[in-house]
Amino acid sequence: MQDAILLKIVFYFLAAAIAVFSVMAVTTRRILRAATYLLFVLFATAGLYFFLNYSFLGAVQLMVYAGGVIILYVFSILLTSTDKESPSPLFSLRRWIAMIASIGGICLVAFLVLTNVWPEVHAPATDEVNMKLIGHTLMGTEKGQYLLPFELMSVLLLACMVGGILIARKRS
Amino acid sequence: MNLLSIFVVIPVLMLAGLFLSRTRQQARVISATGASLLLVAAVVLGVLFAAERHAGNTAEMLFTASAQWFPAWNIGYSVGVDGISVLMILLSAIIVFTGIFTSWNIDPLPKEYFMWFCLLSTGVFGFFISLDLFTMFMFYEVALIPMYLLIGVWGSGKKEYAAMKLTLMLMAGSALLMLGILGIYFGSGATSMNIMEIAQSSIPMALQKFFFPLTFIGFGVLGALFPFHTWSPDGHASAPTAVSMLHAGVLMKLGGYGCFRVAMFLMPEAANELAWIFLILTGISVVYGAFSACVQKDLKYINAYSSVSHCGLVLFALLMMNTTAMTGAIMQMLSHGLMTALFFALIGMIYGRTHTRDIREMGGLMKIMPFLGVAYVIAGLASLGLPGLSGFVAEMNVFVGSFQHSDTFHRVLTLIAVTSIVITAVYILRVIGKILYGPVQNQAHLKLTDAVWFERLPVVVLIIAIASIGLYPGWIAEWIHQALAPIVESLTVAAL
Amino acid sequence: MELIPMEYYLVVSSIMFFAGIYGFITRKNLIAVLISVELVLTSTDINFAVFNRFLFPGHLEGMFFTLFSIGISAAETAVAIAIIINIYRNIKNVEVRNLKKLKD
Amino acid sequence: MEYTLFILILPLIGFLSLGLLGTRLKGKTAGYVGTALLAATAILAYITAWQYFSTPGVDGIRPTLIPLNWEWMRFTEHLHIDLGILLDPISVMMLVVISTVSLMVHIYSLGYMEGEKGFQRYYAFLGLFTFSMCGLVVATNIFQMYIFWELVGVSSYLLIGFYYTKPEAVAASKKAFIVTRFADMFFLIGILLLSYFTKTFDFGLLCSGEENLFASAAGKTFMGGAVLSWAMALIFIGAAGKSAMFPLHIWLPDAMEGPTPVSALIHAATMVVAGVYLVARLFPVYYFFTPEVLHGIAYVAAFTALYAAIVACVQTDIKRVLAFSTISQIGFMLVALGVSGMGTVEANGLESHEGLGYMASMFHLFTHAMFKALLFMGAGAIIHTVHSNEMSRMGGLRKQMPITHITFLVACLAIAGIPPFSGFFSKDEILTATFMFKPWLGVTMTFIAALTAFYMFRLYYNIFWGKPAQHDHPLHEAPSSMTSPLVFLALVTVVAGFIPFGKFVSSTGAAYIIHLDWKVALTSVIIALVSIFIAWKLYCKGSSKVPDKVAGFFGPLYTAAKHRFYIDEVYQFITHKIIFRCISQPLAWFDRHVIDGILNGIAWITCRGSLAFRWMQTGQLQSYALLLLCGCLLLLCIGLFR
Repeated sequence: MQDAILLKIVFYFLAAAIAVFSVMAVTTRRILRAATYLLFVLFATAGLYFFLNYSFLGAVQLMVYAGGVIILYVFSILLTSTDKESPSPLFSLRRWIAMIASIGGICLVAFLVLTNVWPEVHAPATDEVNMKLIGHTLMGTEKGQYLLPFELMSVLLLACMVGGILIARKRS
Repeated sequence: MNLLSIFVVIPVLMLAGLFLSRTRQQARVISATGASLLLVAAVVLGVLFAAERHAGNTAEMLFTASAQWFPAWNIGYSVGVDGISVLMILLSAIIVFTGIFTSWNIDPLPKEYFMWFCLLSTGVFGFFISLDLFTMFMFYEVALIPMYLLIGVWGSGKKEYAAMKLTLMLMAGSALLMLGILGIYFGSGATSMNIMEIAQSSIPMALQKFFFPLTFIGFGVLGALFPFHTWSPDGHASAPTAVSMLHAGVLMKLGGYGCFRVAMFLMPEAANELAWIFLILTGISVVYGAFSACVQKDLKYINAYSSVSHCGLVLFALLMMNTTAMTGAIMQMLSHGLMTALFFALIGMIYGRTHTRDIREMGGLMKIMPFLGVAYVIAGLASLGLPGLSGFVAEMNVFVGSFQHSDTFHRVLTLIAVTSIVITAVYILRVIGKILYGPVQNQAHLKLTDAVWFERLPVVVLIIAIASIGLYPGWIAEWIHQALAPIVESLTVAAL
Repeated sequence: MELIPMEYYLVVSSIMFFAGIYGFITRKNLIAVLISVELVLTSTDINFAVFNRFLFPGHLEGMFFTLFSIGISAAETAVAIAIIINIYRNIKNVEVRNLKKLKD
Repeated sequence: MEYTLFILILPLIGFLSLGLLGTRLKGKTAGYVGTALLAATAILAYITAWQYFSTPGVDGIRPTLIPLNWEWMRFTEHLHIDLGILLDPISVMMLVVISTVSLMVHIYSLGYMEGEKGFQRYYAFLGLFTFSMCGLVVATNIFQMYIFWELVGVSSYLLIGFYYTKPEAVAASKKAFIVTRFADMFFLIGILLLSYFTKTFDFGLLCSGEENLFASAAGKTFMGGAVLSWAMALIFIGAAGKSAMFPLHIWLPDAMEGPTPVSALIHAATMVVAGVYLVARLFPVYYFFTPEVLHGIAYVAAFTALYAAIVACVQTDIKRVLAFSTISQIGFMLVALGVSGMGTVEANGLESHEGLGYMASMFHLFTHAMFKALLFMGAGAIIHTVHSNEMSRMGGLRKQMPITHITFLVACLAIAGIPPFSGFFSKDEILTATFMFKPWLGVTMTFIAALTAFYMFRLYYNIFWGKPAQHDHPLHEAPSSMTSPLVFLALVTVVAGFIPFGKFVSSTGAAYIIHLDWKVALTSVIIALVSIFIAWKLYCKGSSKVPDKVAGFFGPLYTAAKHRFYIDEVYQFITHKIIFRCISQPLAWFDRHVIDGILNGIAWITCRGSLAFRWMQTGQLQSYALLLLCGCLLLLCIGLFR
């Protein structure tokens, strides 16, 4: 029982962190802060994955996002030295419309989610996914196994690497 | 191959030939050969048609053929001609032929010019031979679009404005038309877009009342129906000579032809019910066009307004819905086609020499270019309805026919239309007096030359055509009577 | 896990999603826009994982989709940042409204 | 008598051959060709006349022959235009008149038009005119007549505008055509009305006096008048246009801008009497069904005759004097028709005297054609020598131009009504007929006859007597090609009065024996002599001050008459100020600015509309995203809460 309360507290903490920091990430003026808030959001997301017993996913999230992507961001922000956005007019029609639409959207989706009747699931497996299983699935060629996408991913990453270098290199 | 498809095939072959041509001379020769072939084919068609009729073939449409090309919507390429279509094809062939010669020295881009011209004639011929609503509409569009480029590129004066205005107005018309055609097709519940088959089934009155005005106005825009006529003065004034000829001579006839072949034939009940509105509009066209022509200063504007008046008479007579008046309408189409082509050809030739179309800047041209002068006088006399030339025959059929109508309203309108013969005389004689007669206005004009062979040829051909209709209208009338019989019958049945 | 209903996760992810969209529409800095896109992507990832866990517990599709998605978004970020740096090099600026200059 | 077709064909051949090949012909060849063809035509016409009149009819009534009739165009079952040839007394008489005068004009023009530019064109037009005029008189139906009526109008237009480089000639030809065209419109409407009720164009049927034919029109009225009366009145307006009746006469004086022989042929002898001929042709219809219209014609014609005679007294251009004289004389003919009745055939096979007016009118038409052509040709000879139309440039010409003088005098005596010249006989019959109808009308007509004598002799004395004007070139008699037609016509004028005209032409076709009414004849002759005497007193010496005093005495009347009572100005006002300024120009403006303006306005609105939506298409991804978001949400809402 204690456990359950604790878990609930953890969940609410993570949820609140995601909500608050994602909003802050898009509303703050300073880009560096936005990147930091994004980092928090990503951490919280990773936490959520752990919470769901997807430890592998959480780890990947932490490594790729928090370790790689955010570093990229920070570097590029520093490189472009645009820490601050240029001030926008206080009243911007677009901003208001976007805000109203977003809030409306949240409400609409929440309404949908909360009122929808989800299919009954009988045996919710709550245990951790076996690491071995993950490895086999990723490397197998059977039905429901993902070797081809995996390889495609690697090609894509290679292409990105080449592309990134090509685009970003100095023109001689 | 079906005899009628030749009329589509020849222009297409001409197009291909022109595409391959390299020099101006080649383009000219190809166009002239093609146009002559078309003319010969049209005459042959006329002779064969007459022979068939003589042999007692009384089918409504002769030389029919059909092939499905879009089965899902029952769209087919079905062709066939009756007396009226044959006459229209003859008219188009003559005008295309003369138009090619009139644009002998077109500049710049002769090859492209002739190509668009051929495309235009493909559309025109295709329209007159097709019996399928959709194919007809398709050819109609094919005839309209090249007009934009022909005016926009080879025109003169405010050509971009004119081209845009003409195309937009006619496109608006064809949008209405498209609606009308779809309405007819779905309203009739027919299983084919063939006009003759649709005519067998009747369209509910409520639908007719909605779609008849759409179709009639759609075609009416091209037929210069008041108040949708204003593309005509600007368009004609800016277009190059041969395009004005083809446009006023043939394309405006597409409007009239469509009005009775599609709108009135397929929706006779609504035609009877709503005729009065359009009668008033066309009556206005007739008088209004004539009065407006009286004060114009540009030769082409005068002729364009005169076309409004004459084409108004075509629609006017069609709406009278009796054989005589409708015969007059068809004759007026032929007659107006020929004489307005002659007018535009002559105006083009005069403009090519004097470089002005303002009647105040010309005078005494008869002395300088007697051939063109005499031809202009003949065209003028045809236009004001001199017996022995085509205009008289047409107008008298219209007036006598319309006046036989038992309704006083129709007869009073006829009387109003009759006044146009005086106003026509006023503006025609005004122009002739100003530009041809009197002392030479501009001494620089004294050095100008008279027409050369490729200018004389179209003029002579047109004059012969005008005179032969005017002198012996009997055979034409007979063809038209036969062709009109089913249409008039369905209209009379609907009136009861 | 039953003590937290699935709907709660979804609500959280939708908040994140719309925050991302809001940012995408309103932010002027290209990097900030990119950050917003990142939010949108992550929120969908969460959804995949959640649906997998709650509705199809025996399967692994959602998880793997999330996995790939993380990979792709990393790649996308790399390329995007390369482009942004390139833009910065050209116009000394990474604001959206200045991008018109690139046409010249 | 099918050969009568050649009366039409020969001049047409002349027109076509000279018109198409004309420029190739050198010198006067074209003239000789035209004249030869016309001579053949004239001979054919004489043969026709001889054959027609020598054939006795049934019971002494002259038959109506239709040797040829082709259906040319069919309108409806009953209505069709036929082209054919109808021979009856008046058409045969007209054929003779036309071919004779035309032949004389052809011969005369050989001299008069010699060396003119467009000589062959002139002869071509003459051929066209002769063809159309002959076609008009032999018309078998009213529509054929309308067709040739228009053709005549056009040939008149072409001939008046023969000197096309002269602006006055161009204006005059235009005026002539438009005014007659205006009248023709009424003619056409009249035909339409008439044919609507009778279902026929055919003269034979129309003039048969058949009651049933007009039954459908019975009782139908329009604006207080019977429809039939309207129809016949409209047809008369057409006739009035051609025959220059007031107020449609304005074109005729101006038409004198054409070559003088043309005036002689078209505007004196033949075309202008087409209106008279038309009324005569439809006389039974007028008489039996619309007598009120017939009387109206008489009054209009009488007024025109008076008006024209007064104006003729003060004109100084000799051709204008003759033109007004023509108008006046046509007035006489129409008055005679208007007051006439339909004769009845009496037991002795002769016609009763009710038909006198009809016969008199035709008789006068015949004699007038001859002496008026003669007058015009004489005037032409004078103008040819003097190079001017103005009376003041003439005077004392009797010495230089003896033949012209004598023939002119003969014609003047004839038109003044002095026996034994032809005009005396025909005019006397007309006066008798008017006295029979209404004595006051008779008195008026006698007064006009006196005016006629006065102005003709004013003309005569001014030209041939009086003080000679100075000329820088020697004056001489016209060449023989011009004088021989003069002599011929003068001879005809002398003897024509003795033709027993009534035996040939009468309202019923039966012979009519002319009796002179001595009372009327004597009065008219005496009055005419008095007028001539006054003219002699006033103008013979040439230097008399009296004319100016008389002019001063009449004051405003004189000025008004000199300006032809300002009718031209009224027309000018109507056409230019009202039709052009108040109808055409506003309409053109309306077209350019209102109708076109609406269209351009629509185009403008479309343009503005697309501009108004242009902000959406910023090219910014973010804006699109916003719109996309809004759109999706909207769709979602619609989907959910429908």
